[in-house]
Amino acid sequence: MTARICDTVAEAVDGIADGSTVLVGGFGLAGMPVELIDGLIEQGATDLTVVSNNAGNGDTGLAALLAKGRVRKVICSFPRQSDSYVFDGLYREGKVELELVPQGNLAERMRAAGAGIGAFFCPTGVGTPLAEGKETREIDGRTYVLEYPIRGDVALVGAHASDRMGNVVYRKTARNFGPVMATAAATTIVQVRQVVEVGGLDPEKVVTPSIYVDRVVAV
Amino acid sequence: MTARICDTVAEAVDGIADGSTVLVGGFGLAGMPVELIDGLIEQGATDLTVVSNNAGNGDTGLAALLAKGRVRKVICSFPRQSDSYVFDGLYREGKVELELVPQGNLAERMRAAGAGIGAFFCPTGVGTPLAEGKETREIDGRTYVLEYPIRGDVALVGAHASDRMGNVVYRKTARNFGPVMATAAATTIVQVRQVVEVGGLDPEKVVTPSIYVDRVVAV
Amino acid sequence: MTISAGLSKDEMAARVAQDIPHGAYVNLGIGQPTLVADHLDAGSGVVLHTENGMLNMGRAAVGDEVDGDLLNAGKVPVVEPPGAAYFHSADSFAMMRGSHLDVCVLGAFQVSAGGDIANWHTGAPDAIPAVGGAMDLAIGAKQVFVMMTLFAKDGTPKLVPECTYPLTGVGCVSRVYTDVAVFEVGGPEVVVVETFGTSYDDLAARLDVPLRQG
Amino acid sequence: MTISAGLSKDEMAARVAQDIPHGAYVNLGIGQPTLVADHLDAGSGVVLHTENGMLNMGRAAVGDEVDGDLLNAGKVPVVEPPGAAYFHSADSFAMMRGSHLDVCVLGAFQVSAGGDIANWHTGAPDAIPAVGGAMDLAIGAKQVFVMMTLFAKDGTPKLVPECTYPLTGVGCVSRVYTDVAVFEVGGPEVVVVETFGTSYDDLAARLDVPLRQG
Repeated sequence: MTARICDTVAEAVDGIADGSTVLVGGFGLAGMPVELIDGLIEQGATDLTVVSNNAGNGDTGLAALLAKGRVRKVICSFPRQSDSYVFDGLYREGKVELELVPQGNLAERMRAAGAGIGAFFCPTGVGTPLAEGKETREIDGRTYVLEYPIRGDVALVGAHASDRMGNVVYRKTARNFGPVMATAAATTIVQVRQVVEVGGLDPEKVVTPSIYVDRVVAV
Repeated sequence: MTARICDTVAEAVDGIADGSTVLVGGFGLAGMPVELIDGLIEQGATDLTVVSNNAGNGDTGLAALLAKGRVRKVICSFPRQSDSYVFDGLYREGKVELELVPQGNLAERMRAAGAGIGAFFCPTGVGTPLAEGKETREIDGRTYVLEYPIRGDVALVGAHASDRMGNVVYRKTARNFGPVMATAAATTIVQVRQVVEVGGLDPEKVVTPSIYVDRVVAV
Repeated sequence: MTISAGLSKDEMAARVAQDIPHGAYVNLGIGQPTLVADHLDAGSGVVLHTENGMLNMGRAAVGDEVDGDLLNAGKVPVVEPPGAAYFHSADSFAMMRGSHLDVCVLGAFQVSAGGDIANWHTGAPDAIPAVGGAMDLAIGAKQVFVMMTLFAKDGTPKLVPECTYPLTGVGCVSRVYTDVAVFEVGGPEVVVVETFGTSYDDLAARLDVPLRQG
Repeated sequence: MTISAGLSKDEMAARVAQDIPHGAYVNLGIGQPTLVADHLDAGSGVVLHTENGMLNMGRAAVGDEVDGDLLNAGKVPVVEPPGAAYFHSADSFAMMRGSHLDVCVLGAFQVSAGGDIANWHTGAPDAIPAVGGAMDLAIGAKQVFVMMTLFAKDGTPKLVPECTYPLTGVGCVSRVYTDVAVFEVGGPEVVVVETFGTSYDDLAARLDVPLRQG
């Protein structure tokens, strides 16, 4: 089905189940689906696993979701930031689990999920604590670690615009994780600045085709 | 180094060595680097392994390269076509080796080469003759075949336009294998319809950034 | 015993089209399955995928519409409807392999009761094999429909207990649309969903697979 | 024995910039390596990569140039020069992992004589680890340069026989640019390429790695 264009953020995030794995796009505030995260906070799903590059800043967005005790586990590459005090506190108290993943592995593992790849041999992290306990193999004289896909039940993506079918375009470095997460989740929810008519986007510029998009909301 | 803008096709294909693996873009004539193939025929390199979706049509292009006995091996998904008689004849005479690869595996194996992935578990072809002798593994209840990267010494890519740095844009379905092959070869040579000044392409539309492009020639 | 002439190719294509859900993302294999497109009207909301790198592929181009940069998987020029998107081959097959397509329709030499498909190679020693995207499609789409005549020219059934031709994919076909009947495969028995100009008993007599009336 | 004050951070950055080949594709790690950009003039032809998805990244944005959709890996707003290109994170790290970048410059806690690098985790039990793109960069670029002071604040050397901090990458660093000397690592001996306000003998006395004059 082509995407459903939702009238409200509440409609866009409706039905996210407790225990879901939620992929959250953005690098810094660029591409961060701020309104969808706020909607998720309102919506109430709990016991979540959040997959995102960071683990929240200040008191809003992911940090607010964490502060409400709704996140069981964070899978990310870079939790520690100058203002990641909410995550830091919960982590030190043992109230949130952390799986630390190199940023490129985070992206590639989600890409594998979206692309139907069962696992892949990756050179990143070989010989480091992040590869401990993982299967390794030497291929053509180089050592690789076997990495598995990361799938989402839901992806929350911040993008620039969509057409009414759900074709999505991004703007500048706000592209980052969104296109990959959109392929890796069972339900992909995209917030955009505007929804245009079908035919209103340049087909050469569409980065996330509508096949990956379930719901769109303009914020 | 950003790309070298070549004045002639001869300059663009200069130095391709005997025994090279040459990735050749295109699906049908869309994206087919016709002039670069003609240039390669002129240039003289032999004992080549050609990786392309098809194995030549009629008497021109890849078929002409094959007819001159310059190709030792073809890696492709779909050699047999209504007018693939040059390949057909050489194959039946045992004069050219064939590695038949499902089209998606062809693309993904080159993508792996470009992306530094050592090998990947792929569900395509499981239980078929094309997976015979290959390592398999069950992951989460599904069987996968281990597939290895396909690297090129040279990629010949047909595209729409480039800027003088070597950023490349494609047009419609002529995109096909070009962007993947550009990442998978030690030397990527792109033919375009026009070279524009730096700044003349929309950065959101660049599909092959200049980092992957070594030489460009307008034809 | 003969089975009377059933559906024409076009009628088969129309019958397949009838089972494609509204708004589905669909890949139509080259050859006969391409005909299915003619029976999907605009109101169907169906979005066609072509594995050479396009979603929302349009109809065949005519006259001035022909553009050498815009081909379908059969290398036929097509048009670009509003809402199209382009992508490269690795992304296109990731879309397929990652189970994002709802339906693909393939032709076949043989389909087994268990849902195996053979459609790329006759196995003849002098045949030049060509697989294209068939194996990727067979294992990639959420539902794989096969469209074929039920019997080969020599009268042997193409719906078989086990494929004798080299396989394209294992246990991946869900439905088989033929000129004389529609079957559901992949379960313990093959279910006859519908017949055209023939009876269940005629089919049971001609086929060597465990049948059940649907 | 003391080693007299050597290069400032800016001078170190300038020294690194001097070794970046004309036209190279370069990723500058967050923190001090970012300073290298200030010493690459337009004539250098160097193209900067930022792992959040851009090639030909420009300088920091000022005033009205600030655009929330255009950040570098340190989340600082930057500008878009002509010839830029954008891509998503999987493509960006594929570029890195696939050895397409000529040089990356990283900061470090420690570098070993063999070229191992530790720069993501002090190993302190209460520290919250964060790795970002460091491991991908360490193993991805064709050449990895490290830029760091040679001694920690407590006077212990950061160029060591074996790293004691958790590793970021194994055997991947080729050159180490410090305030008092430039080293080549990864071979049987560490080569002192150049010194600043110190002597080879001073270095040999302070460091516990096999040195050779370059």
